[in-house]
Amino acid sequence: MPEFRTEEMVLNMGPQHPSTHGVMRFVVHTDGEVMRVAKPDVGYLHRSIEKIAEKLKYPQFMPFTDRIDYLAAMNCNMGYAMTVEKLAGIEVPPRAEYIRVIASELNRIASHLISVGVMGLELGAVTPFLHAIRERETINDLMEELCGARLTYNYIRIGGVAQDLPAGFAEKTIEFLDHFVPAVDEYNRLLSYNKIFVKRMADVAVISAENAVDYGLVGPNLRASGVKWDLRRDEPYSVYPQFEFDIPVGTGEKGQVGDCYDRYMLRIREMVESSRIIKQCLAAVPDGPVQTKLPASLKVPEGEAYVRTESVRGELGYYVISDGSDKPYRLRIRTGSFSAMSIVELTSRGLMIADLVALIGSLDVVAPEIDR
Amino acid sequence: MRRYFLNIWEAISTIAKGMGVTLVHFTPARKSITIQYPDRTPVPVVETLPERSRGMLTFDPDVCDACSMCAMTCPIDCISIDRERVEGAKGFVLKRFDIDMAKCMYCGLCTEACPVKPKGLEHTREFEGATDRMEDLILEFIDEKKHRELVEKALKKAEKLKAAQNEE
Amino acid sequence: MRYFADWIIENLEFTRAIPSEYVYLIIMVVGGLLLLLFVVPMAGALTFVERRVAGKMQSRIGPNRVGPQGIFQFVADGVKLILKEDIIPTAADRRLFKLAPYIVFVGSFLTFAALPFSQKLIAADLNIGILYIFAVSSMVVVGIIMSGWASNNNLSLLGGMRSAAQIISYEVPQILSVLAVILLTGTLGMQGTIKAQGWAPQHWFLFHNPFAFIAFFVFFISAVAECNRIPFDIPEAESELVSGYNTEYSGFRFGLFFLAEFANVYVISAVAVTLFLGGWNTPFYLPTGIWGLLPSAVNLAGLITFLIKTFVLVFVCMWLRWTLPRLRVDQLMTVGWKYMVPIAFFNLVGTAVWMLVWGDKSIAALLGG
Amino acid sequence: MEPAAIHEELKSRFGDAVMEFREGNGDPFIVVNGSHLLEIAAYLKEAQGLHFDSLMCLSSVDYGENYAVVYHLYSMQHKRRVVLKVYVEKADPRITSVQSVWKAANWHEREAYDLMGIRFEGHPDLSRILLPEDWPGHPLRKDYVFPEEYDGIPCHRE
Repeated sequence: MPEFRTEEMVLNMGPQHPSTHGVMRFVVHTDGEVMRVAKPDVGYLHRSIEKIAEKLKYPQFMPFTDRIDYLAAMNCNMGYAMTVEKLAGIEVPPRAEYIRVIASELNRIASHLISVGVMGLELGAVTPFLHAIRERETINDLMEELCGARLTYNYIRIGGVAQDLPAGFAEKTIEFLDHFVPAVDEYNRLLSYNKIFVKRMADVAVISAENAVDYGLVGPNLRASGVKWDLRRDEPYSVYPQFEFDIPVGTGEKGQVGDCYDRYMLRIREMVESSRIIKQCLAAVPDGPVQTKLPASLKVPEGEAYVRTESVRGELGYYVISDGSDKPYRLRIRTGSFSAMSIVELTSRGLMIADLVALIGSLDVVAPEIDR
Repeated sequence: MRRYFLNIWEAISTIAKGMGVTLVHFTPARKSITIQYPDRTPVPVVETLPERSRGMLTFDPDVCDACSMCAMTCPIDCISIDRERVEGAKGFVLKRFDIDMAKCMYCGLCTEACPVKPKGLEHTREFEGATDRMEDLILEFIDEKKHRELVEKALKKAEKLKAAQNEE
Repeated sequence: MRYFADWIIENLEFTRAIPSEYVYLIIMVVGGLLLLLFVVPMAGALTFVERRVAGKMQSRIGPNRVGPQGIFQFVADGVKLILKEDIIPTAADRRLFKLAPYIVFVGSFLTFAALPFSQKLIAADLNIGILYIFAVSSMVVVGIIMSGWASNNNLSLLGGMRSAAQIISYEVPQILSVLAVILLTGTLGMQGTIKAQGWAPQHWFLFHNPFAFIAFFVFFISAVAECNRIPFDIPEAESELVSGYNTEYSGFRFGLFFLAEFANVYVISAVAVTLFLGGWNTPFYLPTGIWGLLPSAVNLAGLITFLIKTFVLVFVCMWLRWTLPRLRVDQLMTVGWKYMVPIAFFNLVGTAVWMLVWGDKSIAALLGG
Repeated sequence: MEPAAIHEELKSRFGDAVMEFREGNGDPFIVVNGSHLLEIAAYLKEAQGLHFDSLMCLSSVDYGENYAVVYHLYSMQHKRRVVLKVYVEKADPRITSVQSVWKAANWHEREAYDLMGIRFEGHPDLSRILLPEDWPGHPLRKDYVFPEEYDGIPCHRE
């Protein structure tokens, strides 16, 4: 019998592809429908934000942090502000801390809504995406009222926040949250518990806890692998210790711990937890100023600091080296999507082509955050 | 075997639930939330935006005292200011105040930096700035005529100040 | 059509001069054109309806600008598609690439010939109508593979291959569940199948016996799979294969694929209505003689009934599409071979047993004594 | 265990390979000689009571006279962090890769190579990650001159 040989097919997914979040590319080596490996190729959205930082004064860099992760601009603002505050020894007024938490948790809900909505879109269900976008629109409106922008907020300042809460903001937010939690249930009925959806997600692209830690996975992706790790609880910052909230972890409820379904469901649960935090926070906001008076030209004492916060995509670290001038000497940004993307090559082995889409969707990577 | 029928049952029941949700949306019980921008909205969208909304920048040369804080704060240098000293007047007088809206990223740092009250530089709610020529996006607030006007104003102010000082 | 031809030959004096074969030929061509005139706008309109339905389900409005409520949107889309540049990739197999969309469209268009729109309104009441429909609609897969191969694009090729696997797999349960109906009627003709069902819902084959009830769902699901629609749209799989086999197509050729898809949706709904939902039988009794209704009026009532029933099923297709995610290719095979085929077999055997025990009596007949 | 104590322990174990411990404004860090980096890294990860299982961040810095690679390590078990800093010669920036110890280092090292031009020896696939393969120079170096054009594409507006 003659030897029967098959040829490996190389499939190029991206840079323009409906399921790459932003612009990135996968070189997929397949054997029919089954992937041998998918190699991610990133960098299409590299804007050298780290280099830009070296050319700008500390407060001037704030709008650029919006663009690191445009879906969670508030969290990126906050991390940067906290780093500079730590280095310069700036106290933040309590009211500002609360407002920061409210804004970044709202932003977390908004970003998770995109993530879970896109998850449906990746698997062919268009309607859940639009339902998620519909809820997110309300948050965008709230944010616009708060800081004047819908996506790139540039709201948090070194030493506080730009403006106080607008009149009626608390009422509107609570009204939204009261409407939002039932909407999540509806969303679950529509998509999360759908048998087809569960089948597509459960037991797919399992990431073990060991690998997750080793590859530096952070945030929801790490927690979905069963590691109960949340910087808001484990390395508390801002006013988070005062609030009561649960940290959902992956339990493998429909398959194994650390599969796509766990990562997806975790985000659904986190949205509900975030709304709990916001409610507590709104009830506890103290009065007072929202910004510390800073010198006209902020000079940061020599030194270096690495500050990490729990952004939407997990640990967002800013490593700032100051040489005592008014500009950072070096600024390094460590993002969650970057490490999440690095595990794709390992996890993609042996998956089917359709699973790659589910994997990327469930990792919730945002291309500009990878490339910075 | 039990799993087999359970699978069928789960598939049917969960799909039915999901279809229930979409059907509810199909009925008039749920209204569409989109608006028909730009021509079929009850009021122009600009008017529905909140007060703080950061749209196109506007500048009031009569308020400005030419301190150029805005240009210095701008992270991307989209504000270009030329100013000159006028013989006999205090401070500077603006000669050129251009904002390149094509570069502007609507961060609002310049408006925060503006020290005069009411602010000389402010975000309007206007966001419909699309044109087909890049040059149209460079907003020039000071022309030849306005410059002369500002010079006169500065001189007048200086005179008044002088008169007040003389009176003392 | 034969009915009209006979009627013309009988009633119109001048046709007597021409040999009847020619009359039949002319009538056939005219009938085909009429069908084309029905299919193209209908499929176009369905694209519009689908977009509006989707809009409503997604809390948005959908196209509403061209014409009142946007009903001429599909005309605008059609004009746009025809006027667009026709791009053929350099590396494509030009001949196959050009041929494929026609095969796909012809495959779904030919099935309309055997669809009974009303008592007399049928292009060709073949005595093997059901067989003909399934045979002809299988041609679509040839066109899809052809387009996938000719595009010379990995994604398209994968799409074409998926489509082949899918349609072959789902043909089996589809035919098996139709066999259950054929057992009950003993005919392969479309009109015969409808005539075997009564006017009221309890006379439909859907409620004839429990097996036929399940057979309907097996048939409908398999049919949706054959149309490559969500949840079975893996050959197109926008998020993985970027529209699969039709990735490289543009303009008019893409339009043909599009039309074929919606024509197919209509066909499967019409076949399901014919086989299980009583076809053109109006759901209330229309006694011809007593009320003095003209045969043409009865025909019209039948046509309207048939269209309404069909469009309800078409709506269900859309409803499914805008609710569900899509299956993965191996899951699709699992559903096809491990669930659909055994159930269809079970139904077939069950129907046979039912007929052994109770003959062709339906549940309603049994309950009614 | 405080960073200072960790420094003591490392010092007693690796001797001269571990250099000074610097404290100041912000985070304190331990300066380590690049020649023994891999052993120190493996020790920090595996040793009882240390267990630095997560590499938070790997950064490269251009200090003018030399480059530095900074490792931010974290122990999830003990909830403590330590910062290692390795200075690299400017003339021939080379350093051992730690991707065998922490997989997370793989991409971080590629990024440091891409943007700062530090070669990580023992890295399985040291190629540019963010910039195009044929991009000239390493942009995060302080002496980097921004190119006028790249492959005929102007890099400036206007």
